[in-house]
Amino acid sequence: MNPAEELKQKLPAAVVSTGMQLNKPMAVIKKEELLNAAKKVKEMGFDHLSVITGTDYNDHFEVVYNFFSYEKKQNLVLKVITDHDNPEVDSLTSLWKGADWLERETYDLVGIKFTGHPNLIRILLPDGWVGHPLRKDYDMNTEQFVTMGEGGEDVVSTDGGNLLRRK
Amino acid sequence: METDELLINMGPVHPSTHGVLRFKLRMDGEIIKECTPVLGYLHRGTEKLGEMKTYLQFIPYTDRLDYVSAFPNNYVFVKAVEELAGIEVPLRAEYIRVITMELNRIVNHLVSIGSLLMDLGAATMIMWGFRERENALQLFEKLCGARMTFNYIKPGGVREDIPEGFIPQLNEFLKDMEKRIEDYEQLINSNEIFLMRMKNIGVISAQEAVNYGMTGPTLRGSGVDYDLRRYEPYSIYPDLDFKVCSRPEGDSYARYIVRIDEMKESLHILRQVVDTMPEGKIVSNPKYGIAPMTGTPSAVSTYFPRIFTPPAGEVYSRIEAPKGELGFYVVSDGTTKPYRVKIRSPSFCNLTAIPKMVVGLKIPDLIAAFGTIDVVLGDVDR
Amino acid sequence: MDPVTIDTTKIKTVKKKPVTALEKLEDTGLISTVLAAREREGLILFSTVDQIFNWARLSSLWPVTSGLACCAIEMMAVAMAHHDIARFGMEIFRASPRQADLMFVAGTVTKRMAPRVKQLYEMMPEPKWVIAVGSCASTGGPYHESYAVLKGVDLIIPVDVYIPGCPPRPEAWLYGVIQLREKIKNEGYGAKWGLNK
Amino acid sequence: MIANAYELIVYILTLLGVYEPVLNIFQLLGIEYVLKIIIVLVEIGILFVFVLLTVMFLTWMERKVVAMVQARYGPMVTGPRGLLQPVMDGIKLIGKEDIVPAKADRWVFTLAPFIVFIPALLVFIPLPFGQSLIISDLRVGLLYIIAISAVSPIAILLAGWASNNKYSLMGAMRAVAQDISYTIPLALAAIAVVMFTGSLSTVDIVNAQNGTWFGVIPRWFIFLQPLGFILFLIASIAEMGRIPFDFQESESELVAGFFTEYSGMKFAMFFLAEYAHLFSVSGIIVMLFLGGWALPILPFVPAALVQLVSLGVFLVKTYAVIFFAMWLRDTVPRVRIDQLLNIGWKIMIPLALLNLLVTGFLITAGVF
Repeated sequence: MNPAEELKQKLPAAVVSTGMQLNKPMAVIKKEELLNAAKKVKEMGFDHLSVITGTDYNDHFEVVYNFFSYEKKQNLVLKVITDHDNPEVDSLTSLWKGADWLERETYDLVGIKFTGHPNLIRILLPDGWVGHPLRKDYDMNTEQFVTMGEGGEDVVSTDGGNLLRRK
Repeated sequence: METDELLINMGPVHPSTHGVLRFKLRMDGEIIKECTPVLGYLHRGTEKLGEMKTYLQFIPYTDRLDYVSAFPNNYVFVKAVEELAGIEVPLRAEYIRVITMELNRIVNHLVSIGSLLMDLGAATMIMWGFRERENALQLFEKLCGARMTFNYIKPGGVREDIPEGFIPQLNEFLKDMEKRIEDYEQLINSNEIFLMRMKNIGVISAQEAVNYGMTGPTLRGSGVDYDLRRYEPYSIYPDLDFKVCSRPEGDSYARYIVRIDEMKESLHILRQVVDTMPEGKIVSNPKYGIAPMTGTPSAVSTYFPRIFTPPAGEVYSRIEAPKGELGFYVVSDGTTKPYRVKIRSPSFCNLTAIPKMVVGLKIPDLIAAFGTIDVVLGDVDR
Repeated sequence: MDPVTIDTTKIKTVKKKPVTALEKLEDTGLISTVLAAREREGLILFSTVDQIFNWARLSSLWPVTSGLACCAIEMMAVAMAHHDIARFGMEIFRASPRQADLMFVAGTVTKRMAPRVKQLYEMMPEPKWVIAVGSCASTGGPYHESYAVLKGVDLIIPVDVYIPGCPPRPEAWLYGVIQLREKIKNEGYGAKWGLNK
Repeated sequence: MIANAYELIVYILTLLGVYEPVLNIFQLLGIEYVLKIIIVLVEIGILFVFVLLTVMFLTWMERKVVAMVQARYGPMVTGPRGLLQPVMDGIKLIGKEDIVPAKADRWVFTLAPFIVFIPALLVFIPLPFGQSLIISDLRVGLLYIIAISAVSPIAILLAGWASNNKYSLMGAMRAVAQDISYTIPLALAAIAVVMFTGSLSTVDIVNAQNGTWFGVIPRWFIFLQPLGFILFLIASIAEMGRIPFDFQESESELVAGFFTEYSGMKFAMFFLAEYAHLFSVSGIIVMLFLGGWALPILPFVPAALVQLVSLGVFLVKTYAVIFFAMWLRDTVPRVRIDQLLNIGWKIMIPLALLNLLVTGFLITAGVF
């Protein structure tokens, strides 16, 4: 049986719709019910969280979770849609430890907040970087530079401080 | 006596962090209390560039993600695009792709094992490894003119057909490599000091490995017998005979042995592929951006660049790269450029488990464990 | 007392086949007393010191171990068996910048890495040289449009030799090293003191 | 019989007919001791130059041996076969900027390289290079050697502490822990040899090994003390701080260990001391277990050449040991610091004590 349909049977309140992501069964989940759905998914044997993707669609964000079951060799895709002004979804770190960095990365580059994440700070870009680069409205024209502070921490500025040899 | 914890900052420039990774270590004497990796020193914004380039323009960037094994990177992006656009690939092209990817797996493991041994203090293995790597790179060069960054696999096939003399040279390499792997085993496997350094170091159980999202040799070293080539087959892997190498121990030594075994399996695969190589086209349809390389170089320029637009949709495509599960999540909005490219890199996800693995160990153990995770920073930071 | 000067017009150099060890040495082009004296028209004493020091410096360039990205793998390839940079006495990759003479900026310099690269350079003792390897380190290369990449390492530190390529082949790398050796050969210790310009 | 290098120089000068007149002049002036001092200085000068040249050669040899094992060429551009490479390295290091880190303890930081360098040279004083080629045959030569080598950990600790760098400090602590735990089995293994000779004098030790059993087997202590030899060899490799025991540096872990912050000439002194140490320790191994300059063919050598031949024999043996150390370096990985200390305290010291016990028992029983 299609695992997306199975999930819908088990949790009818959480699943908005089911469909296919090309060749993988996909279920669109209500934002509030994500953690419950994820718990159920894990119970169903999907033990491998492959990837978390956040995408900016100008008016809303989509967060896509790709799961895989080592036992049943099945794929399952969960999709959550959030609003654009204050994108927030529940964190899955309590279920998959691997979600930790994937969520931090999504937060860093796309700017989606994961509530309940133990350590939601930027991972690839330094603290203090302005904007989230993978948003469609990210300002590519303003160049930001990183310099080192007293204790070796990163300091972000737009002029480069003493870093550049000539302005 | 009063004691204090020592904070040590390893990297981003440190001989054994394989590039620009940085560890913040909280130490009690020589024992690691807490290890925090700090990433991002090689963050080049590849995903953003993916949105700014056309599909064909983006292929060279995939080479530079995991620069030790670039062919699988090439392949998985192209595979995603092919799935999205529903492009057929001729059989001969698939065979050539598998040759490149398996050769690249051998190259990757040579570099990985070599640098592991160098970090442990035995510099000879890396020299030997690079000697054989050089032979493989000559094969790559013959095939596509590049040593490390290939831009060879294209939607609908491969860029050029196999040149003359490639197959004999490949056969020679395979024969040579078999002997060499025995040499390596002789040099390393029975070395008492090596065993002392590797056994029971950086142990991670199967459940934890799965929970952390580890994949590839690091997962198989923990006893999870899982390989995408076998269980979610792509390309011509269903027709090939190979075994999935795994070890139950979950320590550094197991991960190392898995790599050595995988090299042997790759040789086995390559021998089969060479023997059963079919004749035929290497491109299904040149309109996807491949110039048939039969004429002069100017013939190439008349075909390039091709712009093609896959239909709108999204796809997550993944393969078993040498380092683990490598996936590309591509969203198309029906224009010439991808709307979103997300790279699921094996190094990034495998590295997640390092803080768990090394607590209570010492700095030399951190290096041994980290070496067997086999991380390339271009792949981690993207 | 006037410094000893040489009338360069009166020096005739006839190229002949090198026979003795010293002649062979001169023939390698690494050390050439006559030519150097003619070029500088300055203090013979200092130009000889110059040559010895320059020869020493170009013969033992110890690079600092700092790979940044793709090019670092080729840096390893250059140091390994096939291409063997040790032939030039350069296989001593020092992990500590305090003991290094040369920095290969091998790979993409990201914004976040830039201050570290600069600090590494500043930690190296004089005299020191920098080779920017690959298009990323030279100009930003394929990542020129990226938000996170510095567009050329010469924005932050002075560069002596640029090696193009993405990544450069080891042969190109060795050629770059040879170019740097040429450059060092024509530097002056006395020039630094303002003596033999 | 010529006892040491001083007498050898006097003998050669006498043969040349120079010594007598010069001595007469000095005697007339009443300052004979000045001549003695001059000869001693010449002696020391020769030793110093010899050691420096050897050290330079060793760095070249090391690079060539490593290259050979790793299927490379090694230095070959600078001078014939790259032989000038170490000279160039030396000149370059003289011309480098000398950096003292801002937060370092300036005095100690400057002093430490000298404290490392000088003992590395002093060790050579009681080392017999040939039948009479010894600076001074101290009656407690072996004790002197062990005592002098114990100075270097202090200097390493000074260097590591003064650098004000965490890696340096950790490297220094490791080096000291390692030195202490390996000096003990080293000394114990050497004592077993002393039990045969009954003398700490290095000359007596070598003389005891001069000769053969049954006219074929040389009377080297390696045949009487195989276990002692292995213990001494392992311990001395640890003393030298080479792979597999190179904890003072351990490049992949601690950047460059205790000399991370050193540059220019000060770094060169550590470098030189390291190789001088390699040479002296190999010489001591040869002296204790491999018969020093002694070889069964030596009695058949014409008397005029005996000094040269004995020097040659000693050097060949020493270089064989050095080659072994270099070969080992390319073959094995580094052990971990706690494993190293475990081996030292839990295996080597008990074995060394056992070796002493058995040796003592056998000597008392009159087997030897």
